[in-house]
Amino acid sequence: MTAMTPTGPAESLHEVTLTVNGVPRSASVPARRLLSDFLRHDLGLTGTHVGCEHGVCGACTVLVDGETIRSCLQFAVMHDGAEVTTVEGCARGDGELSAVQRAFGECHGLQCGFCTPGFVTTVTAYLDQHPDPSEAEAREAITGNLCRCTGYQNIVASVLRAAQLRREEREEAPG
Amino acid sequence: MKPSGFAYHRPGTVADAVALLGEHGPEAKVLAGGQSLVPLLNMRLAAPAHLVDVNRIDELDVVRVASVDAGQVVRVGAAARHSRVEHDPLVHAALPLLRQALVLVAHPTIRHRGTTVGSLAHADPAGEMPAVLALLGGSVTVRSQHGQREIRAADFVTGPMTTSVRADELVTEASFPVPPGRTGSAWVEVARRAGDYAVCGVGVLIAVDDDDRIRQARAALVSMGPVPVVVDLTDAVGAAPFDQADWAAAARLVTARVEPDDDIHATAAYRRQLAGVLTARAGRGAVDHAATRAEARARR
Amino acid sequence: MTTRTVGEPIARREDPRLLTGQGRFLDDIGSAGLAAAFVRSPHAHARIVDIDVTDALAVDGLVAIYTHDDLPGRVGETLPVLIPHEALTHGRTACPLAKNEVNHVGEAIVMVVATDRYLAEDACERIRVDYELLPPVVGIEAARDGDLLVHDDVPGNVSAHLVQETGDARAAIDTAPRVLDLDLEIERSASTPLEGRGVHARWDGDDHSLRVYTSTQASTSVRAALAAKLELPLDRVEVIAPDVGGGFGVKIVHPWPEEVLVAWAAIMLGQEVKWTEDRREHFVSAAHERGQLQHVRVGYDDDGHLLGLDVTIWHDNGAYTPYGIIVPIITTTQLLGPYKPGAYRAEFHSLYTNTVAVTPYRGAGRPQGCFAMERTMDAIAADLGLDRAVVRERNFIGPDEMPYDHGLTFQDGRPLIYDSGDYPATLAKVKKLIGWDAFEAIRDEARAAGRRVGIGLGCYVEGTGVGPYEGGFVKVETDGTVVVATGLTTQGQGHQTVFAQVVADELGVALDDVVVTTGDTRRFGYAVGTFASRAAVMSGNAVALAARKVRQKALRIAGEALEADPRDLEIVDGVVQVKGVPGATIPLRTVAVLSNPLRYAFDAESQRATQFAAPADPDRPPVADDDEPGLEGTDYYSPPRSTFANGMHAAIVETDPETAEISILRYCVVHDCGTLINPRIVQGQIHGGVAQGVGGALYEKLVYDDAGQLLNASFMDFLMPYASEIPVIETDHLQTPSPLNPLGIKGAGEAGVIPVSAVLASAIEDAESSQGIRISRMPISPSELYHLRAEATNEEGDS
Amino acid sequence: MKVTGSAVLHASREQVWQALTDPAVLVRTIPGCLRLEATAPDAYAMTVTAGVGTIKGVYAGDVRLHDQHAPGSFVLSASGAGAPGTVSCDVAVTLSEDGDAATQVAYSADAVVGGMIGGVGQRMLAGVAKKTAGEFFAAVDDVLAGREAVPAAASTTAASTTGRDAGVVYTAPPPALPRGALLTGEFTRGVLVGAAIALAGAVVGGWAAGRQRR
Repeated sequence: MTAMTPTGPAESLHEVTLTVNGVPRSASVPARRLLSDFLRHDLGLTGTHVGCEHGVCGACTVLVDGETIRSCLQFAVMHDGAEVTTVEGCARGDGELSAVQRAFGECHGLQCGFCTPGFVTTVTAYLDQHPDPSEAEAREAITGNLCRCTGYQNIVASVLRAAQLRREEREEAPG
Repeated sequence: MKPSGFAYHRPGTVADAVALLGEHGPEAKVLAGGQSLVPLLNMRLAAPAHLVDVNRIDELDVVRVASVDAGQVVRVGAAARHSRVEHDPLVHAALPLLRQALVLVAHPTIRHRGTTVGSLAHADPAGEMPAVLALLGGSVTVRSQHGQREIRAADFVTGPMTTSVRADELVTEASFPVPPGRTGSAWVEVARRAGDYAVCGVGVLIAVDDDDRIRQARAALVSMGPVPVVVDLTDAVGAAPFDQADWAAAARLVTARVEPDDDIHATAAYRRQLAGVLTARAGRGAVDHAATRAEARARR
Repeated sequence: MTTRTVGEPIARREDPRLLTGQGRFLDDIGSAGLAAAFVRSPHAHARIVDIDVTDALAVDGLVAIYTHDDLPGRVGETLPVLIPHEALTHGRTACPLAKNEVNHVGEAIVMVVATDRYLAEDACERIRVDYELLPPVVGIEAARDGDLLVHDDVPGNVSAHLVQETGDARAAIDTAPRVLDLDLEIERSASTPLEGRGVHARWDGDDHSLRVYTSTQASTSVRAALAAKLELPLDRVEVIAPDVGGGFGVKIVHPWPEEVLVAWAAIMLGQEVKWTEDRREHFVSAAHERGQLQHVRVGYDDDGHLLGLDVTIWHDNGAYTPYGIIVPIITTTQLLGPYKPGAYRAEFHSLYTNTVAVTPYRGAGRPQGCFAMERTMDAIAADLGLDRAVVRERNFIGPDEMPYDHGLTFQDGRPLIYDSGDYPATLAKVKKLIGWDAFEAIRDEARAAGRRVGIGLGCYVEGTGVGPYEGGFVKVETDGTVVVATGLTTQGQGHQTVFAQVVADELGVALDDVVVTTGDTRRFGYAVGTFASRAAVMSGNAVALAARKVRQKALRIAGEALEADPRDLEIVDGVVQVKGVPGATIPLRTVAVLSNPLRYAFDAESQRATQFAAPADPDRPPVADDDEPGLEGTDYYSPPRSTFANGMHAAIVETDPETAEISILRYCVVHDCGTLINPRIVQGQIHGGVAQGVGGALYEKLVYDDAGQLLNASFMDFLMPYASEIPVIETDHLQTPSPLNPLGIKGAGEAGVIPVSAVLASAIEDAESSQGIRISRMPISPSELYHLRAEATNEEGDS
Repeated sequence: MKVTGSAVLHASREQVWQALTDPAVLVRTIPGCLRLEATAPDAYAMTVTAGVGTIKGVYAGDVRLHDQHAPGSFVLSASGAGAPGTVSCDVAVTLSEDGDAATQVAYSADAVVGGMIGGVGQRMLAGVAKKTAGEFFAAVDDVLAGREAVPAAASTTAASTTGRDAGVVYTAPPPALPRGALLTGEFTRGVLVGAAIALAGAVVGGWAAGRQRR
């Protein structure tokens, strides 16, 4: 068969507005648009990756109202009005890499970089709650995200290093 | 792997939600955390014409310890996340079994979004929550346009991923009764990877007399068949002082009782072995738990 | 002298981009384009009776539906057998869209193009395919029986049969004082990178050129394959590997059906078309590896010296052989590891089954071979009551015997000659690292406490840096930037860092001035690909040679400008200077300007290069006959044969007497891959390899039922380890430089994965020694260990 | 996937045979069965709404009976396809006297579940298939025991007289609201199974319906 003209009924659209990394962003999408696809394809924030679309790999992890969720297991329309933080929003306000991002670089906590955004968001949220994890706790914190490249050892090291960098930042912070 | 289209509804009240379910019946599915439903939708194993999103029904977003004639009960609304139940200090003080089981439910990121009532209603044979409800003899409250009813745990899960909730009904709340008196509990599992559904999971709850004798002991098992298996261990462990309870006998009883299936991860024979081993381990864990709770009470 | 960076644990230069979500992976590209999805066979073996697309036509946003009958000329024809071999007498490949018959679950039958992926899948769901079911051939035994055939014209389901022999192994075994027979099995697994496959194609109708982005390990060859399939001139086709989210072998196969179809559809439709593989598609339509049955017959003396080794392999190559028989060839040659086998005979049968095609996955047949050899060493040690390390050491090739010729032919068609290595030193290091000699006491102590702990050891030699060649291009821009390009691709190995290190050192410039491009046919057209632990060896040396060319030219031009003998010049931090003469300097960027005589000046620097600016010999042409403009150079590295890295792993495990759960208490690796360019990156490669090895030993297998249905086609049931399943990995290195290449490098990419199943099988057996179990199949699960114990107990009862 | 099981029906072997061979009974007793159509002697097209919990799908199935050794045993081949996946199976069924007022029905099914559901449903398929078979026999037993009447709907009236001809269609009354579950909760692995239900249903139903055709 060769190309043919589209027919059939179009889906009804929903206007969805999210505050993504501090910036209000809107798009009209069908109800079935996954949050992961909404961020990547409708808002052009391709830092959030999709590795399995059944909630096991964690590559699509983003923060909604401060808590980690699997964006491939949510519909964008469910979160209309929510505050979303993606890996693009994990860098510091001044555009510098965050402590977590710097730690992954220092410790070689990434190789191909595909699962990395999910780890960065997960570890960022974890350290907000647990600023001083033990090595065992650091390992537990990243269990739930799959990485095929690193064997996790350097990611565990990155979590510990990030916690240290954050402590240093707090000490340096004025007042 | 993208879901089929559906009509999306976001009611603000339970009344509106059950009206929608009444209108669309089996064509509608309730969407709460989505941690089980959305994978099925993405794989197109389910394609409901309507999704009723209950996440913004405030009256369902409740977790509380309530006093009733029989004593205390932990009530969890249909919009309450696992992580909220897991971390609620009052719930943990009243019913530690909930946290003991919840920490074994997948990973924290899943628990941030997944709901306790949702995993009850999903009725996965490996799900911890239906087994916890069964172990405690709890119940769920369901509402439809025609009114409200209670479903006892024993009548709730009728098969793998199947419950006695009708398509026009919404499970609004689960009630986990707090066992009276001195109790101890433990939940142990063997899973292939941390956070995976258990190859075998066992929860044990014991009630202890003031003279440190086990008054009652019950076990609940997951992945041991299509529905949660509850076994009364009281006679098997004997009315001995709780630190001398015969958990080997309890293990033998459970091993004889369960009828697990093979799957690609484990044979039925291996599962049966685990059922016994983990029952004994959970039993001893429950005893330790009862002891530590007693000490804690003594210190206060 | 500029501070050397080679050998330093330099932080990766690609990381800031990847850490801030600025990477560009395949699905990040061209989201404005059309989306493709596929109807794939739900049956393992069936004839296609009818395809009814009527219901799909009503789908909103549908653009096109294509079946095999719609594909013209070469587009619809069978895909190439990439690596022909005389032993591959019955190579078979699929058509991009199934013609009359499907041979595995997941084979593509219909391509749908729509305005987005959701709608494309809507249309796929509405397409009805009627099948006439054919009996499936699943599992090596079924294929070996040959009663049922996968391909009617392939008798016995045998795609290839090959025997290699040195000496008369069978005679040597028959006359040996002691003989053992082992039947072994390794189950199926797969690369499963976190990013699946994907391809995006854009046709420029004005320029009549095609640009294809694809998540591949071999962009130059994809380019050639697409030009051939689409009957386009090669120079009208560009192929670019963007950031690639892991490969591990599966992405070396090409052209995939989807690569051909998406590119063709983009031309047909005159619009951008993209296909992004989803996770289920990856499990059922990409490629798998590992599955083998093995029979080992070994003859040895009372001291454990090998006298003869006779190995027969039955290799499951799945439904098709697009990548030839590389995997079983590697298994039967690399099996020998660091040992002298005495007389050696290796025979393999590569067999078709109605399952996903089998192509290399990290290790590429080596883990299976290592498993066979190391299980054999353990069996000999057990038979003789000798220490497992002692038996191995007695059979090592000595450092004084290097280079060592096995008298076999390796996967590159070259003789299997080990170039260097000090195996006794590696063994001594790993024994020390794990505390081998002190372990017996630990085991007994644990046993007294009711615990079961055991120790295991595994050795391997890995042929790396396989040819034929790679090339490098180095150019100094007039702003001082050093542009480097090589054709092979990158899937996380840090090439933008390590190749920059090599060039910075060779040229004498700062690392930050060097920019590396890989896998882009617009930048470098001649390449092979990234696989077989070859990138650092091949392209590392190629860019080094190219940089040396550029350095020579820079010194010559600078010598003229400084009126100095080039031999008296050095380059430090991007500045050419006369040794010991302060002030007599010229920056490389200026040398770059001078290297390109200009007629027109467009900035201050370029004025210095115009014909009237520079004092020039009027009798000489501005560009000499033997010269060319620009400060750049291209060179190639082509080795005579592979260079052989080696390593040894040791592990301590504990098994639960009741639940049979297996936990790794310690895991130690000693590895020798010659000169290290970047120790941090090499260590990362080892960690990742070991993790995949642990997955393959304890968690990951692909389970087919008798009907050819893959029962665990998801991350729910294909148990890729989380951090919770991977132990801390303790590493140490030797550096025995390769004599075969200028930098002395050996490959490191696959090392970590190779011996893990052998090591853990050995350790679990040791922990269970009181039970007397024998492990002959990996991976092993707690359930399987439980049943091994039961069988051992029963046998005891019987005897 | 192998599924074996048995059920005791409270009627004589002849009565059981008769009940199991009445399409009007089957269309009501096969879980989720919407429609049975005779396509040839011993062959039926069947439509079932099958699934558990969330996983509901409509499956179109074909059923064929062979190797009959009346009144004791037969083999049946069935296949079905729906959005979640495909099912095909061979089932050996034997009827044996179990006292004078009861009949033991033993079945042994070898099923292939394909498509998406085959790749992710393995954890629960066997359990669901057994459950469904059990529901079917319980429903048949209810009919035999007169606990459930079989009303003569228009289409089935025709069937009862001309049921031996191909092309006759048997339809089920509008089903009561199927058991739905509130669908949420954690998801780490495993799910699914509708296809297996279609299987168990298609299986026995097809067999008995086939018997009528002679």
